[in-house]
Amino acid sequence: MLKHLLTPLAVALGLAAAGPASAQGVVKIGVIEAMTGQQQSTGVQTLAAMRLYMQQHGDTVAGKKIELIVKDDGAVADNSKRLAQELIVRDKVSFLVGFAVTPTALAVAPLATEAKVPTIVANAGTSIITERSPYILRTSFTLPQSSVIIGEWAAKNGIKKVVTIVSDYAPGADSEKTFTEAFTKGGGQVLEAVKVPLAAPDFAPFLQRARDASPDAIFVFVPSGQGATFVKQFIERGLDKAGIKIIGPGDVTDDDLLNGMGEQVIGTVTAHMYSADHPSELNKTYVEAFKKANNGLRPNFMSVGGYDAMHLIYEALKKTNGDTNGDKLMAAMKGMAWDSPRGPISIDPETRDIVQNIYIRKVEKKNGELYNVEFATFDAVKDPGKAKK
Amino acid sequence: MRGPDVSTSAALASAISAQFSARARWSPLEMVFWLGAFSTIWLLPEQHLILTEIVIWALLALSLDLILGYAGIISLGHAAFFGVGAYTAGLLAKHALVGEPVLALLVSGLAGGAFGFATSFLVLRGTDLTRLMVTLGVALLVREIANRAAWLTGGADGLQGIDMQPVLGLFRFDLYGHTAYIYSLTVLFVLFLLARRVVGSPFGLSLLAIKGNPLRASAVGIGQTWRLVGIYTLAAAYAGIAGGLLTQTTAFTSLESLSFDRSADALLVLIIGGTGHLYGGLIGAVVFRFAQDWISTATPQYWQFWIGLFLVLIVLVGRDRIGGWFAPLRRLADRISGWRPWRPGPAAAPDEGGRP
Amino acid sequence: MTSTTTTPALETRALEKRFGGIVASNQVSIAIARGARHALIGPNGAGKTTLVNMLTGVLKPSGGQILLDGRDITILDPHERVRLGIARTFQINQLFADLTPVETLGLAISERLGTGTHFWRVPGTRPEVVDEIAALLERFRLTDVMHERTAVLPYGKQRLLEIALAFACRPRVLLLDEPAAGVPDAERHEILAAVAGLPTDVTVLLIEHDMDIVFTFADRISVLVNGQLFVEGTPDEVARDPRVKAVYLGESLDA
Amino acid sequence: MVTILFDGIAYGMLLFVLAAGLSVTLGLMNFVNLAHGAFAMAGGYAALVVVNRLGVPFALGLVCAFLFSAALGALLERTLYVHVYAKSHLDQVLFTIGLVFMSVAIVDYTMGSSQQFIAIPPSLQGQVTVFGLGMSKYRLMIIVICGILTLLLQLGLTRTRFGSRLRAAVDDQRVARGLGINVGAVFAFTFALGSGLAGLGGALGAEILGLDPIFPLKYMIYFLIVVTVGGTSSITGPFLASLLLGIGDVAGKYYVPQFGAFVIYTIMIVVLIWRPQGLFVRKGAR
Repeated sequence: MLKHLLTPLAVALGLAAAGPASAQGVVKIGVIEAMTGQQQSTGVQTLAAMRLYMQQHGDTVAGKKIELIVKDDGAVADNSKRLAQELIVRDKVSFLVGFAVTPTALAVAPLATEAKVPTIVANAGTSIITERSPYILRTSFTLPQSSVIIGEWAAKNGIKKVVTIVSDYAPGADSEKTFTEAFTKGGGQVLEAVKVPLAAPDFAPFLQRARDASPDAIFVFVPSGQGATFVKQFIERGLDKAGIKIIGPGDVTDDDLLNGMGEQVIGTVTAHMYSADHPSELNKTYVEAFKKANNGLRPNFMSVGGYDAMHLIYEALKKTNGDTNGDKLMAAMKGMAWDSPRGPISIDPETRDIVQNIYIRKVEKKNGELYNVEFATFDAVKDPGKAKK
Repeated sequence: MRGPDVSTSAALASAISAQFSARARWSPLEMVFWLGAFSTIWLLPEQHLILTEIVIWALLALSLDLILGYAGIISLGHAAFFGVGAYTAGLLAKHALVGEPVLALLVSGLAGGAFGFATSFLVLRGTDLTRLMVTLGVALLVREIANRAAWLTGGADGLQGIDMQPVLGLFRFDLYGHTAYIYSLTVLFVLFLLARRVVGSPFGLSLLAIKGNPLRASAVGIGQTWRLVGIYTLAAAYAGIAGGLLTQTTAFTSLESLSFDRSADALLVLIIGGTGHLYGGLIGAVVFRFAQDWISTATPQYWQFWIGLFLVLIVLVGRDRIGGWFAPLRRLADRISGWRPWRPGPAAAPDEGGRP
Repeated sequence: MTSTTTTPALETRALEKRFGGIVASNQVSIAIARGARHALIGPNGAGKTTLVNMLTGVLKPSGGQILLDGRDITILDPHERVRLGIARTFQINQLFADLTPVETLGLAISERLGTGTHFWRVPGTRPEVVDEIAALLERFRLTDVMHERTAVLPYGKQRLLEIALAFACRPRVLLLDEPAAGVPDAERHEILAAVAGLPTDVTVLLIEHDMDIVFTFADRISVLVNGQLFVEGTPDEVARDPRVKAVYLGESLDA
Repeated sequence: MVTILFDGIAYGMLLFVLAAGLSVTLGLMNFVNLAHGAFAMAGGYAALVVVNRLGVPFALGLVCAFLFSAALGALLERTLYVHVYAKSHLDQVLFTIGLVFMSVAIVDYTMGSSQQFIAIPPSLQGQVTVFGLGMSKYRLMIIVICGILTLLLQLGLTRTRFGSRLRAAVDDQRVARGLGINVGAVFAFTFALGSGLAGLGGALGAEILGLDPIFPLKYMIYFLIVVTVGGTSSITGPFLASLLLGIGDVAGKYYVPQFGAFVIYTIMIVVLIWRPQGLFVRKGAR
C-alpha cells in the first residue's frame, strides 16, 4: 500500500517561484489586516482609507512608486507573524502597516526589530505595543488615552457609582485599569468589574448583573463591530429607562454601526479621538471622498488610523527623499506633526506613540443620521499608559 | 516471469516473505519524494516560512491520518491535542523549565499523548456521528479552559514572552526561518519513519483489520479496545509535537491553535491528499497551503469562497474517483519500483477428482 | 476445573435468548464431545445463527451457561473466546477486503502467537509464522491467489479463505456456519475436501442446510426447531425419527 | 432571578426554531448539515433587505425571511444536497463546511462585512412590566412566536398525514419506502421547511445574536449541541434541549461568568457518552 505514486514534492514546490526582484523605483508597503473573521470590518475600513489616500495624493512620492501588498491575517497572531516574515523576506517591503488586534502587533514586534522595518500600528490600542520594538509607531489610539479622559470627565460631571464592562482581552484590561484609576482619583466608585467573552458575546446576563448593582453609569469597552449589539441589548434590558448612562471610549458608538443602533442611543457620552462629524474642513472632504469611494460606507475611527499611516509614510519618504533605510525613516517619522481628519496629531519622539486630541462627544441626530457630536476637547493627549511610568 | 514451481513449500515460504518485505520496502517514488522535500532547503530558501507551516500542517494531517485512515475514527477536534502541545512547548520555553527545544518538543508530545489517552475512551464506542460530536466538544472544552486560564495561557491575547533557545544549543532560530524549516522537516521525517514502521507492523495490520471488518477482527482474536486506545494516543502525541513545533518556530501561540478552523483544515488537508497511505497529509498540506496562500493574495477578503467551492467540488466529484485519476500513475510506479507480484506457475494440471 | 477426556469440548446448559417478546433460544442444552463432527440442523428461523452468535460471544445470552472444556465462557468477549480455542466461519463472508490472503492468515496467526501487538517489527520476518501461512495456503488451495486483494477473489476462494482463517486460530472447537453456502457445484468439492481434511482432534460443529453434507460428515446431529432442541442422535436415528420428517415436510409439530 | 429565567426561555425558544430543521434533517436522512446556520443567515439578511431598504413592515419581513430561506433550501437540496446523501458522514461534513465558507464570502461581498440590524418597529422596543417585572417586548414576542411555531410543528407531526409519513420515514427509511411513502419528496419538503424555520429564526435572532457574515460559523456549535442533546427522532427532544441550553447558558453567564461556555460544552459531552441517541429519547429509539 505504501508504494503509491506521489506527486513529487519538488514539482509542487517549483510552483512558488521566488518573488520578483524589487525594481529600485518601487517602495512596497506590506498591509497586514483582518480582512476575514470577527474583526473584518476593521480591515475593510483601514484598507479603504489607505487606498483613498493614494487616490488623492497619487502613487509616487520622492520619485518612488508606492505599491500596497495586502495580506489577510484574520486577526490571528500566528498568521500575522508568518505573513510579516514573508513580506520582509520575499517581497522586501519597506513598511508594515495594519494590525487589527493587539496580539497580531505583538507577534510582529521582534521581526520589525530584527529586520529594521518601520511598522505602523493603524488599529490595535494596547499601550505596551510601542515598547515592544524601536521600529513600531502608532497612528491609531491607545485605550488609556480615551479611558483616562472619560474617567476624569465622569467624576467631574456628577457620576458617582459605575460598573465597568469590558471585553476579556488586553485592550479591555487596559481601558478598565486606566479608567478605574482616573475615575476613583476623581472621587468616583467602581461597584463591579465585569469581563465579557471576546468571541460571540451575549451581553444580556452581564447587563442584568450590572443593572442589579444599580450604578449611575456603565463604563463599557468592546472591540469595534460589537458596540451596536451592546447598545441594543442595553436598551432592551431597560437600563436606559432605569436612568443608567453609558460612558466609555468611542469604540462602543462606532460610526460604522451608529445608525443601526436606534434612537434611544441619543445622549450617550463617549470620549474618543475621531468622529465622522468632526467639524474640520479636512474631515468633511475626507468623509465625502470615503463615502463616494465605498458606496456610502461612513468612515470610522479605524479608517483614520490607515489614512494617517499613509500620510506618515509619504511625509517620511519625502524627508529621506526616497531612501528606504529603516533607521533613516524612523528618524524622519519621530516627532512628525500634521493635521489629520481627526484634528492635529503628532508622533511622540520618545515613545513613537500617537499624541492627539481626545474629544468628549454626545450622540445626536443630525439631518436624519446619528453622529457623535464633539462638545469638549482635550488637546494633545499623550498616552497616559506610558506617561506615568 | 515464471517463478519456481509452487509446490515446493520453501519456494512458497520465500514468496510469502517476498510479499511482506515488498510491502515494507521503500519504493523509488518515496525516495524521490523525500529527496525533493530535503532539496527545498537549498532550492527554495525564500520559501522557508511557508514551507515550515506546510510541514506543521503535514504533521498534524499525518497524525489525523493515523486515526482516520488506519483506525476509521473520524475527528473534528484534533486541534485539542495540537493546542495542548503548543501551549506545553510555549510554557516550557517561557518559564525556562525545559530550555532545549528538542527536549521540550518531546515533552509536548507526551502532553498531547497523555491527553489523547485520557479522551480516547470517549471515542471508542459510538457511531461516526457521536465521535464527530465528542471530539468537537472536547476541543471546544479545551479552548474554553485555555481562554479562562488567562493567568497561565494569556487567554485571548495568546502566550506572550516566549524566547526560544537555539536547537541543540547550536542552531539559533533566525528571522528567515531557515533553522526553523530544517528543524521541523527533520522532525517530520523522523516521525514519518516511526509512523511508517508502526503502520506496517502486525499492530498496524490489525488496525486495518479492525477498520475493514470489526466483527471478523474480534472473531480472529483481536482485542479492539487497547489497539484503538494505542493508536489514538500515538496520534495525539504526534499532534502535540506538531503544536509544539508551531510554538517553537513562531515563538508564539494563541487560542487559534485550539480552534475549530484548525481541526477542520487538518481534515481538509488530509482529504485532499487521500487517507490511508500516510503521504495523504503531506501532499494535502503542500497543495492546500500553496493554494490558500495564492488565492488569499489574489482576493484577501473573499478567498474563503474558493476554498469552499474547492471542497464542495471534491465531494461532488467523489474522493475515490479523484483517487482513481491517480491509479494509472500508481501502476506506473509499481512497474518502476520493480516489485512485481510473484506469480506462482499454474498448479499441477487440474485433474478431475478433488484431491484431499 | 479438570477437563478429563469425557468432559464435552463444548456444552450449553439451558441457554436462553429473548429479543423483547420473541424467544430466539429456549432452554437449549447441547453437549459436543471432543473430536466430534456434530451437525446442527433445523428449518429457517429455528435459532441456529442466534445460537452460534451466543457461542462466539457476539450476542449475550438472556440466561443459561456456555462451557468450553468445562470452563464457563458465557460472558467473555469474542476475542477472549478465540484465544481459549473456539473459532467460527460466517455464513456471509466476513473478510478483510483490502488485505491479501497472506496478510489475512498472517494476522490471525500472529494474534494467536501473541505477537499481534508488535508495533515495530516488519511482519513476515518470523519463520514459524511464514511456514504456517504456507501450510494453510496449501491445505486450503489458496496458493494461486495469495497475492490478490481478498475483494477481487472468486467467491469459492473466499469461502475457502473463510475456513482457512478460522482454522488459522488453531481452535479446539470450530463452528462452520454453512461453509458451502452459495458455492457453485463445480467448486464445492474443494470446500468439502477442506472440511473433510480437518484434523481429528478438532471438534467441529457444522451448521448446515444441505442434508447430503450433513449425512456424509456428521457423526451426531441435533435438530433445532423454534429455538428449542427437538431431537438429537446419530445420523441414522435422526433420519428414521418420524417427528423430524414431519417438521421438515411442513406439518406443524403439534397437529 | 425571574428575568434570567425569562431571558433563558426566550434564548432557548430562539435556538429551537433555529435548530429544529437541523434535527429533522439529521434524524430523517442521517445527514450532517453543518451549513444549517447559512440558511438562518440568509433569512436574516432577506428580512434586513426587505424591511430596511424596501420599508416592508417587520412582521411581513419575518414571513419573507421564512419564504426566502425555504426557497433557497429547496433549491440547494434538489441541486446539490441530493448527490451527497449516500456519501459518508465525512463527505457530508466536508461538503457542508464548504457551503458555509462560500456563504460567508458571498454575504460579505454582497452585504458588507460589518454587523447590521433590522429596523425594529417602536412597538417592539424597550420593556413592558408584567406582574411588576420588566420584560423586554422583543423577547416576549420571540417567546410568543416560537411557542406558536412549536405547537404548529408538534401538531403537524402528530396530527397530519404528512406528519405521520415524516415520522415513519425518520424511524426506518426502507420500511417507509416499502409502504409507498415517497421518502425523497418528504425529505425535500422537510428540508425546505427546516431551512425556512432557520431563516425565520435568523431574522428573529438578528436583534439578539447579531447579523454578520460569519453568523453560521459562530452559532454552528449551538445548533449541534441542541441536536445532540435533544436527539433526532422527535420534536420534543430538541425543544427541551434548547430550553435547557438557553437557560443553562444565560444563567451560567450571570451566576458564574468566569465559567462561561464551559457549562454547555460539558453537558454536551456528558450526554454524548451517557446517552448517545439523545437525552430525551426513549431508550429503544433508533
